[in-house]
Amino acid sequence: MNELANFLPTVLSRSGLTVPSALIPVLAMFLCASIMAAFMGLSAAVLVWAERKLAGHFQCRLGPVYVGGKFGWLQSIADGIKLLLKEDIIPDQADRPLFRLAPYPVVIGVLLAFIAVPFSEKLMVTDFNIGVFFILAVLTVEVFGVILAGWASNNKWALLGAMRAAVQMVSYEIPMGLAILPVVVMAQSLSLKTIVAAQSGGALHWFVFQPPFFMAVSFLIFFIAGLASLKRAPFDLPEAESELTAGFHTEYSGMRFSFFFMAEYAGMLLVSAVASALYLGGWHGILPGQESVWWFLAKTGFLIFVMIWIRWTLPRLRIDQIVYVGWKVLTPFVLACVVGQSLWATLR
Amino acid sequence: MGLLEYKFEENIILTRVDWFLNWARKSSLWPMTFGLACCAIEMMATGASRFDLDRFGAGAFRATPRQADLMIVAGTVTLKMAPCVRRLYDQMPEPRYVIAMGACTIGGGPYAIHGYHVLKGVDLIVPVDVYVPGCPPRPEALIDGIRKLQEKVQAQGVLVRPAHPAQNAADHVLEFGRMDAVRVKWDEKLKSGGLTPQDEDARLEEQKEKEKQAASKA
Amino acid sequence: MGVEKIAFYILSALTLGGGVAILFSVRLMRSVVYLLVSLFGVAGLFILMGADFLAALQVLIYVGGITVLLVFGLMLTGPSQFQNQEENRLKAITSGVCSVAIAIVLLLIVRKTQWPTGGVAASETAGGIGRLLLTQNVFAFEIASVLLLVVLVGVALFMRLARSNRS
Amino acid sequence: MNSPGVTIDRDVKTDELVINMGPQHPSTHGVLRVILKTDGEICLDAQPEIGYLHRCAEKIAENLVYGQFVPYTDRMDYVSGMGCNLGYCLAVEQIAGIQAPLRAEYLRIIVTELNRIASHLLAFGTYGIDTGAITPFLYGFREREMILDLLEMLCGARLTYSYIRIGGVDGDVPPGFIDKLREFIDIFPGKIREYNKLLTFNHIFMKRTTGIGVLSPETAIAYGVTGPNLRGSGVRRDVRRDEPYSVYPKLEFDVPVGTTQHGGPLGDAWNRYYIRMKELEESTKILKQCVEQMPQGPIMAEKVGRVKPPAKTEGYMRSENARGELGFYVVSDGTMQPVRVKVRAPSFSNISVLPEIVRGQMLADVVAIIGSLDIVLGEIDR
Amino acid sequence: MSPSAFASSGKPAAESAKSNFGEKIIDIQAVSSDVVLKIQPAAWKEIHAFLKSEGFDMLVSISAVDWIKENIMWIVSHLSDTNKQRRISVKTDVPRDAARVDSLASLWRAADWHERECFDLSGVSFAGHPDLRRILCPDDWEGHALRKDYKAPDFYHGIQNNVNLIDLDNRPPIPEIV
Repeated sequence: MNELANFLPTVLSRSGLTVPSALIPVLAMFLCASIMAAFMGLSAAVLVWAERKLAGHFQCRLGPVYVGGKFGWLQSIADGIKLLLKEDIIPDQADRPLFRLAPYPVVIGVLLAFIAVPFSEKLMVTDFNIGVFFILAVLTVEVFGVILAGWASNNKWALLGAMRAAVQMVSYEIPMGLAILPVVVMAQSLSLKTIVAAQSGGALHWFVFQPPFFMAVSFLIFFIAGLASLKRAPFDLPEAESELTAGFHTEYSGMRFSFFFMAEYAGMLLVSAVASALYLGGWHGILPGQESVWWFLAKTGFLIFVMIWIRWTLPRLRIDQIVYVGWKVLTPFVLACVVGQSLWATLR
Repeated sequence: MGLLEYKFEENIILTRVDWFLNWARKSSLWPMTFGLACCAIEMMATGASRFDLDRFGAGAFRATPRQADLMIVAGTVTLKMAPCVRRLYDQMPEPRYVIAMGACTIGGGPYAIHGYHVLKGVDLIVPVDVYVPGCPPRPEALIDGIRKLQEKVQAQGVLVRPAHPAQNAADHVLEFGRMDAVRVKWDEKLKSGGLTPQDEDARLEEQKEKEKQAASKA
Repeated sequence: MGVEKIAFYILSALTLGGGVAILFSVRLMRSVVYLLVSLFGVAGLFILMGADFLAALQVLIYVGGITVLLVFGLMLTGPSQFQNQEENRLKAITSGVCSVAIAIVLLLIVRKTQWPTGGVAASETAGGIGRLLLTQNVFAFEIASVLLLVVLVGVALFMRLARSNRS
Repeated sequence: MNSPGVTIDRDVKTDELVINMGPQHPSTHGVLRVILKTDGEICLDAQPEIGYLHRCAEKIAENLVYGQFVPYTDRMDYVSGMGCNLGYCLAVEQIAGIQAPLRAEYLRIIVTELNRIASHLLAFGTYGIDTGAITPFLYGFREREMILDLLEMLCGARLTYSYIRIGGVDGDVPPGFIDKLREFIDIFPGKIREYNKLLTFNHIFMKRTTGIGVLSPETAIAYGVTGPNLRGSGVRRDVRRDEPYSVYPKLEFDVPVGTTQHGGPLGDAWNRYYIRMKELEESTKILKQCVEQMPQGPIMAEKVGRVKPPAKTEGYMRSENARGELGFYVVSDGTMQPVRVKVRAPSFSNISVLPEIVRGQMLADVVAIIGSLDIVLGEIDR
Repeated sequence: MSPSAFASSGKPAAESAKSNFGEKIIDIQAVSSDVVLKIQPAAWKEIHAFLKSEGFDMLVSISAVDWIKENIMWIVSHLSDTNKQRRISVKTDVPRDAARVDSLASLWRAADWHERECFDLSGVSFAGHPDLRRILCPDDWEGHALRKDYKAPDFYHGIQNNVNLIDLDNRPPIPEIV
């Protein structure tokens, strides 16, 4: 963002506009925000399409074909426009203000978190010195929106979905947060930029492959907990279709529903991006010296593919199993990883 | 869209916009996961690998009526089920479409004559856009029905009221006008003390009268 | 009057307004939302002071933990209890007196204390906080963690006892 | 609480929530309505409400001549219509004293067993969906389409066949049918292994389904539960073997029963599901034998004409359909129309056991248990 | 064993019942599929209890047959023995206007639903049934459909139900369903 703020005056002067210098940071902020929002919306659309195509191919069928030419690539655009055009229903018995409010925290939570994601050395909105922590904090806002949605709908299925979301979040927040610690110990920083910079020099310097492989375990735990916090299969209990019809967004239609939908896919992108920045070397290539935003996108894309793959393969867990896995499997393991990695780092 | 609907005169730009909006609507007809009987199995087969409804963008089955555009009434509707079907229809957001799949849904099918508990056609309780006959219809037939519905949606007016209402496949919208009128009438009845057997008798009389008139005309 | 000052006033208004709204809201669920607003205001104030670590902590723990637990409790206790019970007048008077007294005491403390002024430009607060917690304030830190541990063990014990009683 | 695998304590005392599941719900397999009383996630009681698909088939039977009722039997258990055709035709043949020729009997068994496989594949797929895995459903349908193709070659219909008629079958096999059938028999065992890999022995799936909805043999018999659900509880009862009809005495096959060697107790949801997977193999075996043994000859009994059983004759025919013991009770008054056709539908008894086995389970388990009972509403409500 | 052997597999049990109950068992018939015990309606429950103790542990079905000319109804139950593969059937005649026997719900849990269905469709009432209400038709349905003199209603909650009265070209307006 700061680069943008520095860059902006030259662009503006070249195009012949005069803007008071006090407004330039504000303008830069707005620009950044709109770019991020557009990016998020677009990537969500692409991901929805990709998921439908991939699911089709996993299931021996084609997926969308006819909408917009050869590969059905306009499918999610059509879906999005249709959802915008749908009637907006607010149930009679719903808590109207909360019902209206609920989708926004969900979207804002994910959107805010994108601020700290380093796409490449230059291409990031801003480098917080507590970047990782910031993302974790902001993601909790999303879950609050989900809970609010389930509550405000005044629908029993939605309420159950919201309760499940709360339970799930309480169980997975901790392993997810702790799984970051070994990385922080290694990189000596909470800033994502520094963390990625610490992994330069080829694939062997990526944190996943660091001996004694506490990092690999914590990567797995981070990924699993990330799946759970996104409410993706096999952890999709809050919206379990076969149990709760549509879970927390049962009563949402049209536009408001599309917010939840979009947030889910943007969340996938976010968790994959953070995971690849933390453990897979971010913008660093496999060989030393390769640095490009494409590497980052490729790693993120691979992780998203794994998420989709898991979703269309595995059955769903039950709520008590989810809590069990969160508290009794992931938490002890990740604690062991933290302790082990700290000892390793001090003794080395 | 309610604010903008039919508020414009026809011109070239708005017609293109209409075309585009209709294209979006027809390309993303999300059906509701709503199976009643035998036809539901064929509906599932239509969604499965071999026929793959998702090719037309209509494969995202939604479990909740709030997020669905299309209700495929697949199977016999019984009198016990009829209020539920109607409620589901009422819960769907506009624009909504109904496909009556199978003989039972269209007119009672094999159960029409002696089936005391079977609804004689789902169009007695919800307006239907496309009828797909068969017992049960083959998946190809259902796909054809969805293609027909897509044509119908494409011919709809969104911002511009179409020049020839009859062309507007929809009658969909007209259908709603009619339904609202009926609803008002029945609401009044309800408020004034509810439906009585006499009301039903009166309606029956009216019906018979109509038949007589029709017969005499003929 | 810079941007910071405007931001300060907005955030303070959010914090205080949220607090007042909690008091006067009838539905418990809405007061949780107001609480959320208030907490966000506080987090914003922290950011304004350059304590971004603390702000993130505030959001993570209070929004992610405490309010979610509150909501969870609300959901589990059934719809009949979501309305505030009608309180009797004596209770209202006593609680009013108490809160006024607390407010006076707090105000006095604020007046008496010598607050450090001037910019504390901390580039990386997380490291500093960590260092302080493990050197200067290690005793308080450990006491707090022991307290939390006792609570955890106690809850586990309670549940175990209740369970063995039933079976 | 009747499940030894999962015990859930009510730690937090909360309000009871009455939830109405269905008649439109993705996992009630049609229009079943279940009124659930839950405490948070734990189900305290579940009452099935049926009748949302009551299509008056028994009344219709009284107004039609015997042969005309065959298409309605298809629409009862619409997932395995051939089995219903067979049961009804055998019942009428029994009271009218008709004997179908041997080739027809073999053809009947072939189509019934093919249909049983198709039905179990549907059960497998929808059970996957119930537990949250969507892909098995499409895999199941992929092979189901092969069977439907075969049946379509025979009678032109994909779902409601009316292929089996009183006195025989509708038509002889078309050229190429037997080859295609052989091909199917050859590739199908491999596909079963694929299903088992994908779903049956999936760790999450087994954790989800073992130990829930445990149905003891005594309860099962008291409720009249039959078919794979009863065999999952360890009772080796199969009408095809115990009271054989048609050409089953000449065929060799196993009757798989529930097992505890995969970790769960007898009669849990996983066992019920696993019996179906085992039966896929058994049905393939039967098909193989039928193809080898099938003689040449006529496919329709001579002089069936208009069926007119003597007055006041009655017959109760039991047959093993995909869901259990299907009974047709036909009473004649000497005219061309039956005076009563009572259908004893296996799913009707199978679903009545639901309240007994869901008590104390979690909400997600209720769905898994309903799925494991594999009901068809067309047959419950008729 | 051939099918005919199954048909008579309940013979010994039927005979021992006859020797125990005497007058209460009117006849032992052999129909094409089963041995049928024809009994007095009053002995409905005790004979079933006896048969259950004989080993017939599964109640397969309960059905009623309406004979309008004779003005009687048959109530027929089919039992089977899951251990020894035997089957038997019990039948009784009751007058049409007082179709009533004792409930078997205390003997077999399966009887609960079968009897509810029999009540719903044929209008047989079962004394001592824990919860005898309609099961297939809606609760406010009138009449019992499988009676031979049943006439379906023309309207149900404002929905036309008589196919002969529905104008196919001009469908009736859509009513508000209450």
